[in-house]
Amino acid sequence: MVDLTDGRGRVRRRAGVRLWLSGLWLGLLVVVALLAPWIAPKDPLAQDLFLGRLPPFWVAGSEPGYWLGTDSLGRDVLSRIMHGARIALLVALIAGTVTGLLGATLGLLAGFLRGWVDVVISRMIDIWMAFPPVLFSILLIAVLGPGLTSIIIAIVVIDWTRFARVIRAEAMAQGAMDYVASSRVAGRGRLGTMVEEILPNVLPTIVVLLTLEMGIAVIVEAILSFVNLSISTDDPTWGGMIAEGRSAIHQSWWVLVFPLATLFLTVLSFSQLGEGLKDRFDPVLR
Amino acid sequence: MPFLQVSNLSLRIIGETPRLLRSVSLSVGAGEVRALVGESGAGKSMIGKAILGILPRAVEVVEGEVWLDGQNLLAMPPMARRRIIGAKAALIPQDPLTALNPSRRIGPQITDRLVHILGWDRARAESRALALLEEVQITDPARVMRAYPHELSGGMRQRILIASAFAAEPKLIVADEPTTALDVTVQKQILRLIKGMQERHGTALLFVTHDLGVVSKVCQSLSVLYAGMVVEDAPVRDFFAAPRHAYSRALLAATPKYTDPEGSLTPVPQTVMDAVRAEVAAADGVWHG
Amino acid sequence: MQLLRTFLMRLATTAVTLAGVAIIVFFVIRVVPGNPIAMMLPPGATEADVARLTALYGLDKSIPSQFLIWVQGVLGGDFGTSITTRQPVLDLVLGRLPATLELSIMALVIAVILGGAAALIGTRGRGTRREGAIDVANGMALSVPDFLWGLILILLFGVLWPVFHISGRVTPSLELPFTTGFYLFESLARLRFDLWLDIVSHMLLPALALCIPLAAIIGQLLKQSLKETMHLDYVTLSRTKGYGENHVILREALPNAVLPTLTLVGVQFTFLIGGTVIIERLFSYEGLGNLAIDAVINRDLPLIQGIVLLFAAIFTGVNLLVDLTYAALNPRLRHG
Amino acid sequence: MNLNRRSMLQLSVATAALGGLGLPARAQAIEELVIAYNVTLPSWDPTVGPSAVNPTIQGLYQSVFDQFILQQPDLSPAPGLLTEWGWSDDKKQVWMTVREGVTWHDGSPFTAEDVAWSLARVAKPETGSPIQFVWGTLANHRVEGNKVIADVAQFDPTIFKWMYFLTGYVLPKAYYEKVGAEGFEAAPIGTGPYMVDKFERNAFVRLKANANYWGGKPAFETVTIKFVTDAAARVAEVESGNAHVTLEVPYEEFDRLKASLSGTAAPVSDIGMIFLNDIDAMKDPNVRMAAAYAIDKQTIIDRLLSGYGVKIDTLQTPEYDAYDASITVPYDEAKAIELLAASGFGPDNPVKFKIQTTKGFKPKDYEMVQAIVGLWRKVGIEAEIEVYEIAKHYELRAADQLAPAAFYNWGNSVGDPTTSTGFAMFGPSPHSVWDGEDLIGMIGPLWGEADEAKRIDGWKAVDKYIADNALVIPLLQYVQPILHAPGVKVTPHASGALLPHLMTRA
Repeated sequence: MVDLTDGRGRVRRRAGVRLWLSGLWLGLLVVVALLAPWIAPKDPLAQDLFLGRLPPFWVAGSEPGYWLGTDSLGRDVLSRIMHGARIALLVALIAGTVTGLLGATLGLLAGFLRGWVDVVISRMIDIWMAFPPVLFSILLIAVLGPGLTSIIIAIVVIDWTRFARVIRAEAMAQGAMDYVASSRVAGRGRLGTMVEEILPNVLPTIVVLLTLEMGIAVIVEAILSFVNLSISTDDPTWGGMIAEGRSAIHQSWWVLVFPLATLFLTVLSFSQLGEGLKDRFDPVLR
Repeated sequence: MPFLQVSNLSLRIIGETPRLLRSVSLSVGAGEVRALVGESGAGKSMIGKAILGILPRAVEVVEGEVWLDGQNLLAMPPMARRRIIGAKAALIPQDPLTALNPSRRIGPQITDRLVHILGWDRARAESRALALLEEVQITDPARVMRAYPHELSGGMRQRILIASAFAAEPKLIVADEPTTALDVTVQKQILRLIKGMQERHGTALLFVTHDLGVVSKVCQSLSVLYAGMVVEDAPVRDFFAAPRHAYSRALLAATPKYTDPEGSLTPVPQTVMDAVRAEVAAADGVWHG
Repeated sequence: MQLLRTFLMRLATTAVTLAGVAIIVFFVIRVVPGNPIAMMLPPGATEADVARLTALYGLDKSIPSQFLIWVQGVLGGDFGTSITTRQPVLDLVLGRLPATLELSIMALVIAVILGGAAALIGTRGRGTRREGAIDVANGMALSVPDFLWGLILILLFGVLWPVFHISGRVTPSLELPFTTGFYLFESLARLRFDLWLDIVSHMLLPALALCIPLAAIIGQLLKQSLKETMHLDYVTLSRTKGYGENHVILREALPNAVLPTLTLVGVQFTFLIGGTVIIERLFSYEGLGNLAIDAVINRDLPLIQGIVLLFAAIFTGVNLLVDLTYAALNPRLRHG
Repeated sequence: MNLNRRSMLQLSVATAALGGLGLPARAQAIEELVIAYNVTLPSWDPTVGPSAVNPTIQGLYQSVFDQFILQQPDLSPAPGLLTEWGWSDDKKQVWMTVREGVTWHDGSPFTAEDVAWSLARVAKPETGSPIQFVWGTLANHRVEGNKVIADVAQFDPTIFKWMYFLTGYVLPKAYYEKVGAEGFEAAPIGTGPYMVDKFERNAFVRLKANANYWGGKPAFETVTIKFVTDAAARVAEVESGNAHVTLEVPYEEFDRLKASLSGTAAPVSDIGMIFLNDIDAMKDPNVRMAAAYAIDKQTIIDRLLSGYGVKIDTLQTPEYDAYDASITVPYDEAKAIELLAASGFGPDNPVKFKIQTTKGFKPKDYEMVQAIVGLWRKVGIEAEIEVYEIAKHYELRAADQLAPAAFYNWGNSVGDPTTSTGFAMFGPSPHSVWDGEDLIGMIGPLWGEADEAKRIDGWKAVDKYIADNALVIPLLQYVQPILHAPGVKVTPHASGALLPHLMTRA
């Protein structure tokens, strides 16, 4: 039977383009991050107070070699963005993965085992959801002290509910299916059933959430940088650059605009990748 | 010209070659009850939809005309077409369970058209609705007017939909398999109700169905649709006496006698199907089967 | 009856949630390094001065007994005294609450308008390029959080084309006749449209930044459920009644499509309120969020506790409200 | 379609009207002065709580309240509510003569009772004054005619300097006792040049001129001070004409706008410095001295602060009593490398330690530290930056747990060496992280030194010793940028307080 409801073919084609574009950008970012020490035109830490606030190459007053200009300390914006990608991706990868592992595990346990485990975990999710997340993260960083590890811990502590909520619901739905019952009838233990029957079925959801979470992690780092709580060495971070750029926006817009654009594209890409994957895994969803 | 005249109507899914309807023509005169018969998927619902201007978005009219009360609907701007259809025609839908808006009370769903399209005042519309509900044999119509659809049974809802279709005294009603979704016991009552209403109000009726038994009871003439084409157009009496087209004959043979509702189904023989297919392919040039 | 029981159950879980929040925040912030007392010591103070002030603020007692004292106070409506401002926490927090509520509500209203419009336009033009454009816009809006939108809006309307205020809540030189903290509403109620415009031009950018993701969610969800609804028989039937497509969408499809959107919007609205923390900072908007960040920076423990608890109360309250609205709007639940 | 276009047009007109609203005409004579202030006012009581010791807020307090003694824009004291003051010859008593004919904002007369009560109030520990340790050195305050006499419980040579420093305000005895602390907070009155007309917490305070001010009625009848904590927003306020005066804007913005507006940039009594904690690498004098020599203060000031700053080599600024221009620590990269080499360090084998800094607390604090770390890297010092908030700095400093190097700023608007070098470097003080016994020995006797000249010379010697051994790294004296509309004349106050009553129409 022909589906007459709407032009679905078109939607799916667009999802493909989306997947491609975001994948391309993230791939580029990974390559840049990996090769940053070799391909960055300058040392991201090298300062030259006499070359401060150089504009990007097409603006009068620029210096050759400093493609996107320099910040107030005379550091090369392009090189800092490139090296910043390393920290951004590192935070995204580690924080995303750990958050995913913790959240998905708790969600699976709650959704499949039910009973008191579910009650405890669900209540915890409720409590967590009642915290304003930005305030919570700022509080946590205040407790832990600034730094990469603290940011990752804060993201994990705050965002595990994102996974737990969804996976719990999915695990519950899967647990009600016949194949799970038959697996149990076949004599497999509860945990065994969970890992071998439920997990593979919720895995696509986990992957999608993971992608989205990575985008969130990048943003959280930027927000914490903005309230002066992020990584505090002079290592380049996008959030730190944005915070500096925001305060000198009238003198050197490029210090804000380029990292902001990079951050924007990266967050957009992670999210579009997640949405695209969701379509791929589950075409009925759309 | 008859009240409704469909001429050479061809439909297709946008972007695809095979047609859903191929040069379909049929007419319904004032007060006439015409059946539109065919297997599911033959495109008979599409005709009803095309007449009422509710084709799915993915379907387009390739050619043809639909004349209602002397006006060519397809040549009109959409809004004007809707107004005319709203004032002169109505639909009795197939599934009473989904055809009422679950979040609105029954009363307004009947009076809507009277108030908004015909410009009646609310009190008059409501008394009209009460009268209609009584006419379709609903007890305690005042309570039903205030009820939500989920509080009522399927049969009740179909009665309401019938009442609603007759509300604005349309000249034509398209009944799209109005009994298919109902219990067998209720089916007969509803059929009787529609027939009675049609006779009292003198409305023309296009009765879309796959059930020849129903046709013989209710209709005066019929059009048989197969693979998007009208293969036979005849008065009911003539059709049952001597169906002309091979498909019609097969269809009639496959239909349990209306006198014998429990009768077994005889499938349409394969050879007949092949013959029909060849005929259709010749007409269209290409057969995508 | 059913409704009442559900309501009471929800009330009980809400209480448990709030208690959990209270416990967590109390103990977490007492691990925070940084001493509010040390901050108020001028040059020349001695250890004895530190001890004296610490005792004055009750910070010399053990943490559990501090907690008991605090809980007793909270139950009696006393949230303690802010260390930095020496004002009762409750006064401070309630003083700022209207600003944040107004901002959130304005953002919600804009989100409903923008998202609703996007959904309606997308539904009207479904399958066409217009729907595609709306999908792309929604996707972008949804992918990027309020913080980045805020920065972009500042860049656009604060620097490139400076038409709106990018800081504060109202131009302070204006004479404010207000008796409540709800400037936006009160200026309307008093028919002071000059003030209202000024307030709106301060609030517009932060509200916009806050509402963009929510507007996208509303747009997407509502469009999806509208499109699903548009295929339903009763909608098709209503088309034959002679109405225009707009009427069909608004009157027949919308009421039924709104319900599934509503539950999600409730949760998303709490996210929006949570987003005020950083957005208020970004736009120097003097609401709860800004107060909260200052409180953390100054280690104003009683104030942090009060604010977090209030936020938690708002979040759970909104969710409760949404559930009740859902029940009230859904005729099946109402009578079932 | 037509309809849509028209409604779109209307919408954009409305939007334009909305946007245009906030821009009052700039050219008109200023009726009501609007100041965009960089901090909010948490509390109206200028004598207790953390806001009492926040230097930036003093400008607000001094508009409404008077200090015991007036401090002039160059930091020197002048007769204020007290017209004369001094010690008895045996230094066992202090005496103060109270100005007559002054009234409080509510019209009641100001008397010596108010002064005695104000002094006694903050001397009591239970009041919660953070400066109780100073005010507590006076006891038995009593009134004799228009004089106030108090006994000296413990001699403090700076006691009268505190009377124009933090918490040195006179409050109305009768009124305060009548309305209590909360009532005072709600409706504060003082003897100052302005009266509180309307106070919207965290938003603004509107002041009305005090026509009966003893120092003469201020030029502007109404002054609105709005609290705008965000620097960029303050710039926007004054640029758009929404505010007439603002302060503490980024120096680049100051330079950009001082052409179209007017600008004043004068040094204030606030310095940037790096605390050195005598732990780890900092025990090595070579490392400390190399760290000091490797910093090119002038270039940092020129490039990062657009030249707005005054290089200093001791904790005294030129305005302070114990300033000694002969003590210098020049920028000398070669010498730094040489000193480090003597301890076995170099660019390939750098000495490593941590440096803490605030970020965004003072102008370019974080950037300056980044620049310093860059300069250090060149000579063989690998410093890791850790950002902390000011609250954490205080705690760490009080607990003597600062990192080996920690950037901080130090305000001292009385200009006395005890409140700069004294508290910052004297081991037993909770503010000092330098615990060297030799320094304790040098500073100890100076606390109670009654001979003023000898006392100042003693402090100069201390500063010389500190500079020679690099026990702390003084960096610069801040310059306070004030932007204002051309129609206003602003007199900067070296304490950093922005005082509306010193503003006049140009």
